[in-house]
Amino acid sequence: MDVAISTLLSPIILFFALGMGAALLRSQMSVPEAFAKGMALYLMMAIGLKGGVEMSKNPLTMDVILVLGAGIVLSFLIPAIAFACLRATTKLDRVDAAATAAHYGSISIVTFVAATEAVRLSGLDSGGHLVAVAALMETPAIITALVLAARGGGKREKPVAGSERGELVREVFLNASIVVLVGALIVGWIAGEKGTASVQPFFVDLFQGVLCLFLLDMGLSAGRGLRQGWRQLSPMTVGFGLYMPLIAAAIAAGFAYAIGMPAGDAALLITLSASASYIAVPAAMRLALPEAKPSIYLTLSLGVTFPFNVTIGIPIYIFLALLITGQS
Amino acid sequence: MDVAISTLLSPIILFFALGMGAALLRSQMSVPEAFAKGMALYLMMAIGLKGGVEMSKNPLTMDVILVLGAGIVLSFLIPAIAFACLRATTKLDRVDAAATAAHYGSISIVTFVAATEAVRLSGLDSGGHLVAVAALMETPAIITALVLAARGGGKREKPVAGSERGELVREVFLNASIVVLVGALIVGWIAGEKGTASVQPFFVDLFQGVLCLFLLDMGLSAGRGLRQGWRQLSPMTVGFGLYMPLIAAAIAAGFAYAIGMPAGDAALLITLSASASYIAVPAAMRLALPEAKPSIYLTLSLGVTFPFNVTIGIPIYIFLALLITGQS
Amino acid sequence: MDVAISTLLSPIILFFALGMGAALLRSQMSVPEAFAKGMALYLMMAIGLKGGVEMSKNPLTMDVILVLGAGIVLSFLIPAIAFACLRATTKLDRVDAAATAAHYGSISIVTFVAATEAVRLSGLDSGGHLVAVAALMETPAIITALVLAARGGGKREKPVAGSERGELVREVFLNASIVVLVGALIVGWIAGEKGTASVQPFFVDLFQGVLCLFLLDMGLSAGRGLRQGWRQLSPMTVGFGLYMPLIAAAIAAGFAYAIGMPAGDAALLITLSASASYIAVPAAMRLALPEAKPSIYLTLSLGVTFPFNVTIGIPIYIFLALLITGQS
Amino acid sequence: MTKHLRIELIIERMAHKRACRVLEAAGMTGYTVLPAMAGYGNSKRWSRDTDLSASGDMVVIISVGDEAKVRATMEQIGDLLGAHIGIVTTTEVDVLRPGRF
Amino acid sequence: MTKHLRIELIIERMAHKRACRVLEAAGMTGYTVLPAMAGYGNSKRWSRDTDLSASGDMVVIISVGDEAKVRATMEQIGDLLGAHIGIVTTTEVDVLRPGRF
Amino acid sequence: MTKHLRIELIIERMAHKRACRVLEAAGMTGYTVLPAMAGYGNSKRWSRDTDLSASGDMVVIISVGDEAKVRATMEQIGDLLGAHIGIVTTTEVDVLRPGRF
Ligand SMILES: Nc1ncnc2c1ncn2[C@@H]1O[C@H](COP(=O)(O)O)[C@@H](O)[C@H]1O
Ligand SMILES: Nc1ncnc2c1ncn2[C@@H]1O[C@H](COP(=O)(O)O)[C@@H](O)[C@H]1O
Ligand SMILES: Nc1ncnc2c1ncn2[C@@H]1O[C@H](COP(=O)(O)O)[C@@H](O)[C@H]1O
Ligand code: NA
Ligand code: NA
Ligand code: NA
Repeated sequence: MDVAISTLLSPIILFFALGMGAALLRSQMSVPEAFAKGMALYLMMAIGLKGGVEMSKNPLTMDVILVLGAGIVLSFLIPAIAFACLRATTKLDRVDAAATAAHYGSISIVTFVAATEAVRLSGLDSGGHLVAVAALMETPAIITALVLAARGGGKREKPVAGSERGELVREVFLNASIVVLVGALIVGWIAGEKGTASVQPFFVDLFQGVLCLFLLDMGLSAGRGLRQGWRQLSPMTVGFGLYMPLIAAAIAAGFAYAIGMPAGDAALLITLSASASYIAVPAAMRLALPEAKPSIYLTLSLGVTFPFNVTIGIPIYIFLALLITGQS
Repeated sequence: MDVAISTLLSPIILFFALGMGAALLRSQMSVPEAFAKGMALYLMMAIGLKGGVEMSKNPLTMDVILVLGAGIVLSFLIPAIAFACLRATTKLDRVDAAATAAHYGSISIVTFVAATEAVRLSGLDSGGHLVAVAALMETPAIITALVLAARGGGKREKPVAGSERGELVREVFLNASIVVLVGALIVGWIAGEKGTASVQPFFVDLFQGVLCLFLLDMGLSAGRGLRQGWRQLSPMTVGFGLYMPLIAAAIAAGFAYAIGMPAGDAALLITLSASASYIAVPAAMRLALPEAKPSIYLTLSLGVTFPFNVTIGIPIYIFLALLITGQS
Repeated sequence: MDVAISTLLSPIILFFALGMGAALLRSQMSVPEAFAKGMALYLMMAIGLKGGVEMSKNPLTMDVILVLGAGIVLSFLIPAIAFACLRATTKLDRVDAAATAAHYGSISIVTFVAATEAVRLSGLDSGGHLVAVAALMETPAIITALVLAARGGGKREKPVAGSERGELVREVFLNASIVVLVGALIVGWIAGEKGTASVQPFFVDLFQGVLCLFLLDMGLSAGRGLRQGWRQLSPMTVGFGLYMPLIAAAIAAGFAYAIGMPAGDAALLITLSASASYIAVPAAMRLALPEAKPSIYLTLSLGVTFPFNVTIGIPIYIFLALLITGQS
Repeated sequence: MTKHLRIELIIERMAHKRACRVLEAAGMTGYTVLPAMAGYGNSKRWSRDTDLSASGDMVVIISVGDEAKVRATMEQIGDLLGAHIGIVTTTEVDVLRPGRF
Repeated sequence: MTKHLRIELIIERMAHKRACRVLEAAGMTGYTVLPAMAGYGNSKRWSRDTDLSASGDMVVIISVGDEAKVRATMEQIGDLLGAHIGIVTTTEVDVLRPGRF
Repeated sequence: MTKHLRIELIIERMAHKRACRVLEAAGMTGYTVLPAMAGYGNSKRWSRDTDLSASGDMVVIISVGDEAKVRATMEQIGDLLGAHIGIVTTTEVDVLRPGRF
């Protein structure tokens, strides 16, 4: 409870609320795109580096590999469940449902960061390899979604004009967030605590502050998306944006229990599963499933699920993690 | 005197001079717009947060509310005086005079920051609520200017094609600087010193350095504006850019004396009154008074008044504040 | 040896390798141009300030002036040698050879920074005036190149339509990097250690971290340049990109020996001579020698010589400096 | 066959939303706004990186439609350009899938 | 004298490389891509600074060529626009140094 | 009625000030410069986010004027394009308030 409140009143969440409020009041303010992208890059480098340094302190154990595997399986699996839910409860067609499902199988790195912070505040520890899990969970969901979309006979006979072999792979598996997360993780691993000491003031000390500025922008994006897109969302679709994270969290909790993860790590795996992508996957969907409607999947993931997760969701996921590890 | 010199030789002013010099020598260097806007956002968040944290330390007193009120009255009042001066001493037509007057009623946040620093160096204290005063003083001047412009029969019969009810209000009262200043102030107020400790390295430690980079860009803008626009300014108009801050300062000093403000706060209120806007108001004028000429009001405010204030003005305003509080 | 390895495994070089790898794998990631330019500005301000503060600690001696002179002579001289090598060993025509030669006479500020760090790690000292040398060495090479290109009768009868007297001078001698380097040097000199204390967290503490992000971008640029441009480079041209730095280094070592420079300073002068420009000179060449092919000079300087210098070159240059000062 | 025209409207950045509303109100089915980086007119120059307030910036709005709709729209744009700085041209163009406009 | 046409293709930013490949494959000798900052169509608006994923952004691709080549290219662009959002126009233009295209 | 033409000049970013001076000297009353983000020609590609020196970037300059002035201007642009990379087209357009040009 305490964690929930101190999370809600942290500058990060307050700035997100500020951005969202400004957008809903139709303020014209905006964060320049180039600046926001630069901050996103910074945040991913910082997360990767930190994870890598953590990992360099301990040898790679079987436990770690199990968790990496669990992440991949979850990212493949969750979209199938999301797809089934969407088809059963909403009127979205096959392609829209598949595209939306892909977002929920993938992850939100900002939600992950917020959860890391909340986990720390709860007095729990978490391992650096969860960053690697985050990177691994970004893309398998896209493959599941493509298969689901194609099964309905919707498979294109010939590829879109101008598309190129390997184009989607490059776009999806070599997108900025994966390259930077994994790359920085490796850099941190190689350089270790001593080697990265000189960059600590930039990548560690500033992290929380940059996150505030970034979340102000995310609030603006979420608020504007919601204001423009909510008409396209039926109540059932909005409902999906709220219960799907909980379903994904429950499944992930099962995995975490099965592997016997410590509470902090479990909370993060659960959060990753419950979070939905709003940067990498929407971009990939424009190439892979151009017929799907961005106004649906983006509004849902950024306007509904993201705010839900960073406010109410994370405390629930931590609670879940404590439950399965018998600490609550 | 000492303050004046250490102000003039601070890196901030030196970088401003560097930018101005480069522009006057016609160097092609420039700070990318997106980067400059990002820095502006950062500066306003940092100022707002700091003010909010300061305010969270003391209860809201009647004194504070009086100062807020004085700020609003000054912002309404000063443009009327500026307008009268312009009409009496220059050949500017009604619309140009009104638009220019609006700039002098509003404020420059960078001048405010420079003054805060100088006040601190003078060994004086200032309250966080002056940030709120700054935010409140941004816009009333625009209303006065619109009334002044309209009185001359220049009132448009029907609104400009495509304009929308509430458009100006959104643009003016919900512009980025007000939303971010007030928003960050509230965040700082709620989160308090303890809650904002984690963002201190970003928002406090870096502040002076970012300000240097920003002032380099302002120097470039001011220098280029001056080089391109000075031909459009008559000597009497340039004169206005130099004496108007002093008139506004004198009036504000009267208010500060009447309310009985402490010296540090008085110096800041005087500086706010003497400063002129060069971001928010020029943009608002393109919507509200499109017939007015940007080359006049922008050159005057950014090219003449801003450099005057940050070099010679601020020491005078501090001196004034000491005078009315009987400390000099 | 030790220095070589700890240089190669520093986060800076690792992030450069990451960027280069991502580009060669054809990842779509990119650093927004405005953000990269902002970082470049920051880096040059930081370097200039640091150099200025260092210089403010000691009086300007004859030794310093000798080094400044040596830098200028080297920048005039090296392009002539580079031109002769290119004409003798490659099939580049006069204009392409002259344009390429200009790049090798000028300098790379990032290579300079990397060398400063390596020098420090080797336990050597270096003076702040080397920053001034760097600034002075940026442009003389361009003049040599123009003379070389013109001698072949290739001189244009009349200037390019729309060109303006002084245009090239403004573009070349007042380009951003010179203005900011020299300007910040002067600011640092005037303000001194005490005056710049308040900006230290921004300009000193963050430096290494920002450099990482910047080098990630340089790796992307170098990798993409190489991937797209290598077909235009004959093996002999690539060879030039590898041996020319060594020739320039040898000449500079001679100068350093003649003047009797201390080892740290000598290492930096050698590095500056061996480095090649990839920002200021390519831009200047589009104006001064528009017929020259960017795909040759840019690929060579950024894709071949820069990676060579920051990995293998710098340790060699430090070794050379130790050799001529009798310390190795 | 219906003729199609492309409107190209160069207008102040600050006023571009007004222009967009005019286009929407006049029934144009779509438009695209491009940022400009510099310009010249009435012997004054502006450049994007020069002015923090961006109050002198211009944008270019492209809108394609059938002749009747474009003609109707142009009248209303005339109103807008009475108050704001800008210039507008129309060009005859061929379109793919004419039914869409 | 050969007639020359300018293609102006407004298309999703994410798909612009596909469009570029189509233009190259069809034999156009060059093209230039301009970023757009906002737009409207099918009663939806987008704006560049609004969406972190940039998945709704559009670009404008300009390509000039002789009539025969442009006509051939337009057919293949039709294929692309079957899958992606976009509109395309062609305009008759005069060029300097026609031999170059 | 005077005919009006729109010049669209695609030229190297580094040389755009030269082009602007040519336009001003030739008497064009205004122009607007748009940044490009990518392009292709002579089997080489460039992209804005790829090259720190921006030495390969292009811009598009739009300038509208009456026929006589544009014809005169085009000759001088020919000179410029002898030295710099670029292509230029002219299109017949209708303008609002023709007197202004
Ligand atoms: N003839 C023209 N062709 C293209 N753009 C123009 C033209 N005239 C004006 N502009 C643009 O409109 C802006 C304002 O023009 P003006 O009102 O003449 O100062 C200029 O800075 C240009 O960006
Ligand atoms: N008639 C048009 N003229 C110019 N741009 C258009 C037009 N129609 C659509 N667009 C652009 O294409 C995007 C997608 O259009 P739509 O598929 O109609 O939603 C819009 O947001 C505009 O940027
Ligand atoms: N036919 C064309 N249509 C549009 N843009 C072109 C064309 N040809 C060249 N360009 C532009 O001009 C640049 C240089 O062309 P080039 O000199 O052919 O390499 C290209 O990268 C494009 O941006
Ligand atoms: Na997920
Ligand atoms: Na004021
Ligand atoms: Na060199």
